[in-house]
Amino acid sequence: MSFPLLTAVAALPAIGAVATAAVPAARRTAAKWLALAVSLATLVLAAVVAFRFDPGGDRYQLTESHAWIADFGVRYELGVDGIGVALIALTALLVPFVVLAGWHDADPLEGRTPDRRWRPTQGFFALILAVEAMVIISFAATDVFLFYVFFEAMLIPMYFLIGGFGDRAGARDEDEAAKQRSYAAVKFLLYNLAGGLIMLAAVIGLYAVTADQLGEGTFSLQAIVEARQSGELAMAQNTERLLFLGFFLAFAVKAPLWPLHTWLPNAMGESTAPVAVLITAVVDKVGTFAMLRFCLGLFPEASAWATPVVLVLALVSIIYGALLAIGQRDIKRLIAYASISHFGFIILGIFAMTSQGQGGATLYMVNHGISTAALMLVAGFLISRRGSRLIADYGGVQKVAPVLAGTFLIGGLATLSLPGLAPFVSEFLVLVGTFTRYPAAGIVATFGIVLAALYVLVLYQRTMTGPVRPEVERMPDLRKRELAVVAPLIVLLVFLGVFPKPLTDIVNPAVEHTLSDVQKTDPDPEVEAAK
Amino acid sequence: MNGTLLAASTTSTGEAVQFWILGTVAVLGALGTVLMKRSVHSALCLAGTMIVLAVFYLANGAYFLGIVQIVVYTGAVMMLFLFVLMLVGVTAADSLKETIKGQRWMAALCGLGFGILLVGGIGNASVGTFTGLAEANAGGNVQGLARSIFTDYVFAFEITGALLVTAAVAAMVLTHRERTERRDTQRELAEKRVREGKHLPPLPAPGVYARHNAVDIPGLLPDGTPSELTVSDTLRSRGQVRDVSRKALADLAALERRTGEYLGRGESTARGGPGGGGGREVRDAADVRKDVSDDSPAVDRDGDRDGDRDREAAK
Amino acid sequence: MNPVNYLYLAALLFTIGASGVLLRRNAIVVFMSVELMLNAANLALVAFSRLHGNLDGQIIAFFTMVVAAAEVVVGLAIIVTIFRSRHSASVDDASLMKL
Amino acid sequence: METLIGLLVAAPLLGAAVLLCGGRRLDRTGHWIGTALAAASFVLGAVLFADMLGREAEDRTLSQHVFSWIPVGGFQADVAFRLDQLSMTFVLLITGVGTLIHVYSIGYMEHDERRRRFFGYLNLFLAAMLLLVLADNYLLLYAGWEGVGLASYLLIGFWQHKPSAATAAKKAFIVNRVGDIGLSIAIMIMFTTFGTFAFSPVLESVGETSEGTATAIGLMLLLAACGKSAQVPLQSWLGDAMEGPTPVSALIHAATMVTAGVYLIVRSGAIFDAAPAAQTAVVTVGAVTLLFGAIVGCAKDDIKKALAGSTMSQIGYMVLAAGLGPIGYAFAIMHLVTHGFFKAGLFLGAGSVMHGMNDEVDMRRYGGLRKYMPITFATFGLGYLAIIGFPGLSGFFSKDKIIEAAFAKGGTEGWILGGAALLGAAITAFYMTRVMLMTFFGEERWRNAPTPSPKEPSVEPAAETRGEYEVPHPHESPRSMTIPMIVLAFGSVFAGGLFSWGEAFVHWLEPVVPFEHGHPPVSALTVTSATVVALLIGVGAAWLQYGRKPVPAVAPRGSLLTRAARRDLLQDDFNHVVLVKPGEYLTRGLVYLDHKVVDGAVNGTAAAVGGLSGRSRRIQNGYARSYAVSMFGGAAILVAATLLMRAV
Repeated sequence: MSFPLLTAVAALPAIGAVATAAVPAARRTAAKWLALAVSLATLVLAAVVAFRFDPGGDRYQLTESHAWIADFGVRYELGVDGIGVALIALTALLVPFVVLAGWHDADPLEGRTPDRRWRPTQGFFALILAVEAMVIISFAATDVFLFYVFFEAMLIPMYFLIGGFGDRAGARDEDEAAKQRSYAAVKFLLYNLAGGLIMLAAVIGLYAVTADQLGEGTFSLQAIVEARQSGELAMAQNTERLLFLGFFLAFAVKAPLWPLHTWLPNAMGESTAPVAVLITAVVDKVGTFAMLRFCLGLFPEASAWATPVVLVLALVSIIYGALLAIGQRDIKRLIAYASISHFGFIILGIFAMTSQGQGGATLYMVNHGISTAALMLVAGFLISRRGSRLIADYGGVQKVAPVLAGTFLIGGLATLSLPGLAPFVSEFLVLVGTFTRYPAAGIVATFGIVLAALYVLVLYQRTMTGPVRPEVERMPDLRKRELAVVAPLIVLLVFLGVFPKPLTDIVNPAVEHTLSDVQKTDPDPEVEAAK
Repeated sequence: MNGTLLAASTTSTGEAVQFWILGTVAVLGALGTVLMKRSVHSALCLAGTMIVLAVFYLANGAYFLGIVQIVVYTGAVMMLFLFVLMLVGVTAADSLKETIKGQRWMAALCGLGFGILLVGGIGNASVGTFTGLAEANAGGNVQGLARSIFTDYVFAFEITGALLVTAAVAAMVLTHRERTERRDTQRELAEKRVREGKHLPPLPAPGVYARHNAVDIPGLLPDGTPSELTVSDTLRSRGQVRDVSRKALADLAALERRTGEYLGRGESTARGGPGGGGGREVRDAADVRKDVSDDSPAVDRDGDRDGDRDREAAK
Repeated sequence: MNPVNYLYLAALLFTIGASGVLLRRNAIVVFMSVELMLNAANLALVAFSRLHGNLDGQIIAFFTMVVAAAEVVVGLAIIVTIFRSRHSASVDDASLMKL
Repeated sequence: METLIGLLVAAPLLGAAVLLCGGRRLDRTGHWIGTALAAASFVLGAVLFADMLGREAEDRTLSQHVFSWIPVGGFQADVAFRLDQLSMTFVLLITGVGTLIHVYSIGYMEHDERRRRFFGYLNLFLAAMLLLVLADNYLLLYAGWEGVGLASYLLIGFWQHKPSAATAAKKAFIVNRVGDIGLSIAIMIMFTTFGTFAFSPVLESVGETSEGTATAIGLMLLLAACGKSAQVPLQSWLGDAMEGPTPVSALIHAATMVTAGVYLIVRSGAIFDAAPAAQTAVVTVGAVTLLFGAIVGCAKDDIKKALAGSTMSQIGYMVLAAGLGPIGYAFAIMHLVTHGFFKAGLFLGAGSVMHGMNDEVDMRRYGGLRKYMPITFATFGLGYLAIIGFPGLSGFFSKDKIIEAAFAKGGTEGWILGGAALLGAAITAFYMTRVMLMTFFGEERWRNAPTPSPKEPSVEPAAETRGEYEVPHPHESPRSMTIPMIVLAFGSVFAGGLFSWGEAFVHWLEPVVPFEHGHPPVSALTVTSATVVALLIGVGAAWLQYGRKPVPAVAPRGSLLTRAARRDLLQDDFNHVVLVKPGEYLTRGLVYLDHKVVDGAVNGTAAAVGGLSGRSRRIQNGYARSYAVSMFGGAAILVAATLLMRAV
């Protein structure tokens, strides 16, 4: 068999994590460079995957399959469709920036010299790499059980990243900050564990059903989907709906969907900006991705059954998240709520069950990842300068640090999905895709873009414009390292906004497959326009 | 062979009578085991029950078991129990007052329910008819048992053997106390005693009277008060010190008075009376006593105090 | 008389023994109650062997006795050790599992 | 030829990119680069124009498919340009006026250290605006639409250190966003209905769909137009937009961007023709706005705000015309172009005045400036004559046609609209005369220090902020500023006549913009004379109030209407009460709710579980006997279970 490329993509950061953790305490910088190198190498591998992937080819490619727990039909099955490729690429792309942006976040505090066992820096970067590895595996897994394992395992490094490396800038006083931090971390863990355990029950249920109907049980996504289509696997209606709910709940927590969202603002607010990016731009994507791949793939009828409710929840998320973003006083929490609103869009697109909707949702996952990364990281640089997360503590930054302000504005404009920047493409696709099937939902969602403009511009106005506040007078502009983080992201935003075709070409076939799973086709236009 | 007849035949009236009488005894014994305050009594009640059970075994044609029951249980096991009881303290009576909240009610409830359930179970179990052990015991009960033990159950038998050995070793291991540090030399011990200001010379002997040799009677100090040191700690801790100071003095006084009256003369004859140094001591004590005997309340108080001290020691 | 009564008697004794285990604090008495329960079981077994007309019941009872003996030996050894260390044979005093 | 279309957009875009990313090293040359690229695109436009004239009227439409933008399923959005007469008109207007204003800005922004960025933004605007008018599908148009929105945001807020500027910028963007909802929903409906949103297929097959759908699309497009063109009810941002530098006001908020709405309506004419209801809505909006803007314009003392009001009302005219259907489209565009000339000229004049009066904007602090800045006076005066529709100047031709068309709508509707248009003409004459008189005539009120009027913060003199008052020395502006003004003045004088020479303009547009002659109930001559009369009345009234008696240096309290008009007819107060306040309360409420209820539920559950386990922990009391009890109980239960099993 050919070279296990996907395994390599996932294994590289995993090994890198171990290596980084093993770097001796004194050699902190070495650990940083190692982590950066590993993440870049992963990016290269991911690029190879993207090029080896043939959009016209069969649905899952670069597949690997080995028996793992033979007795329960658990297999180590990897394989990517277009959606998986896109998201793997996104992950591999963002992590180097996360590493670079977090360069000094885990340096030991001044005054206390770290002893041999206490090596925060190494831990920080090792954890980031570990998260990357797990996320990539979950994007590539086509075996439900395999996916579940890493979907849950992800929580462990994330827990330590959130709880262990808080936002020092935001600290009113160290103890208070620590308390907030651990609260956020525990909340994150419990929320996701709860969802995950429900999912575990559903996973077992799925096994039971397959074992009952197919003779021997299997977790293989493809096998189950094929069995469904060939009709030899016909779940009872209620069984299917229960299993669907089990899966969906876990993903809705991860995504996060209203009203299961409250962990996100805390987690993003308390963790350092790079970790926040990791949460919202990478880890949460697993949730939406899994909705698309597993919920729709495994339980099409149930998905159709649940669609109305999910759509309503998504709409609530959009409007609610935006309104709360407007109401926030803390920059990072604001961005978190904005993300909630965006996840609402993604889920809306997924469950609109149109090629525009789902294609848009997939693009949205990628674009939101990049735009939020840009905005959040710049916000992080800003916060690290002033040492406060409160919007009220800023003002007139634009005058002292124009480049910072400019990049911040571009990130913001991307967040409010301005045409010409990547998020516009996806957002509009989602809206159109939703409108063609559910006009009312489409119209309601459209109001989200006004609110988005509101919270972004209010944030920009309060922080960047107006008379210069004395506290920010000495604020330095972006440094080289920081520019190196932001500039590529912005370039990418513009490129994908102007020429998203490469991405859509990869995604479209996968979306078509997904739609055929749920036996939906785009509604035809009323009038066949004269082309 | 009467037994075999009993066993073989359906129950005779004789067995019925025997059952009802001994059954009652067995139940009473069991209740005693549970309810008696002093564990010794419980042990005895249990022994009784076991003997009754042995009889029942015999009555049911399990001759071998009957004997084993008596030999092993009533003999060995109960003795073991009693030994331990002696080690722990025979007379210590533990209160039956419940300390854990609700424990008693729960226990009663469970017991009752369980009993009822068992009885019900047996009740609706189809055990109406039964075949005696006549042919099973045809070749002799012991032989029968031996045959199946050494054929069908041989492995179980061997394993139980291993179990017994293990148990024996275990018991030794558990009870054996490992000496961790070097034993002190005599010199070190002596120095320790001096350092701790312990009682250096040997302890005084208990008060011994010609009347009977009793280690539980404290010797009396010159003033006639009993000396705690003279009685062994164990007895003291069990509160088994018999205080005779007052009685003895009273007897002595009465004796002297009588001799005085009888001889018509007072003190002089008493001299050279019975007893050596000990007697002399006692006499002195008596004198002292006599001097203070007119105010007897004091004496009583004195005695009371001793009694109190004893009781305290007992506690 | 129906020998089933032996079973009833056994049940009765067993229950009494059980409640003894639950009610008494003195480890030794608890042990005795356990013995009582075992004996009740033995009685039942013997009665069964009579009911079914074969010796297996008795053999089981026999094994029970052996095991009981072993158990008593070890148990008592434990009690002695505990008593030595904490000068009490009350099961409640050995409640280190309590929080 | 086609490839030039792409370059048309690319040139200013390149300029924007270079200037904004170039960094400080371009500070000295930046403005030249910007101007050069703007001029380049104008030249390109001219070349294309010449080429277009060289061809037959029918095949003058050029189209260029650059690349496929968003292909997903049936959704095929292309980056494709379409250059026909309509867009050509706009291209020339945009690049021409745009270039002039670039030149003007060189002088105007001379002392601003962020001039390079200013020019970058201007180029960005040009690119976006050209994209808007050149797009051949609605989505690409939408991109340009938002692009100009962004540019206007950046330029209004260019002096970001002024909180008022930042706020105005934000307001402009958000109000525009509200309009954009309309455009995006319209596109969605189009896609759902026609499966495409390219101009030609949609406009050709719009007849096949139901009138309801057409109306829906029309209304949504109207909403978009209202947002961009500051029409009632989304007009509130334009006044504040005057916070931006004057060239910006001239280019974006007078000549080009604000007219995009009109372009949209005219471009989508087919849709509106298919939806009479929508058309009625359009004309209503137009009529209301033209009066609204005019009234506001009468009351403002801030010269730029007054001009902004007039812009609003002039665009009202265009929208009104555009709503009249084929009898109006062409005139809407014509007025748009002429208005582009004279209004840009007026703004530049105003800027020149401010430039000379050290950034004083309060007309009550002007007066008698004609002899200090003659060129400005002359150009401004020509623009003034043009806008009030003085016979023979551009404004006259275009406006008069619109009024005719309004009457020609026919029926009471026609009378109402025509009346409104006439009234508007009168008011226009009034407030423009007022501006003229207060600025260039009367005694020189700027010689003595101002007495601040607290209840009018909007017209607080900039001089105030600079400690004690020093008398400005009015002087003519540098050449770079006057030349554009002169050029525009020429435009405002001759354009109208040129266009209506044998209805040249109408015929030029006809292939793309359907035209038919309207037949007013009364003769065209009557209408014209009525217009002239209205104009004279307006001028006369203005002269009576501001020419004959001296203008008070501090605004009198004025009548209720005046005061309302000063506050933009309470539009902001309305928005504040109806939208902003409730929104704030809603947001605060939701924040509270999210914290207390949604999050509270979660934490509550956690607390409950903790408490429960705390309780149940008590059961583990460590006593072997109580454990034994539970064991025994368990055994009992098992026995019971077995018995039950056997029972059943």
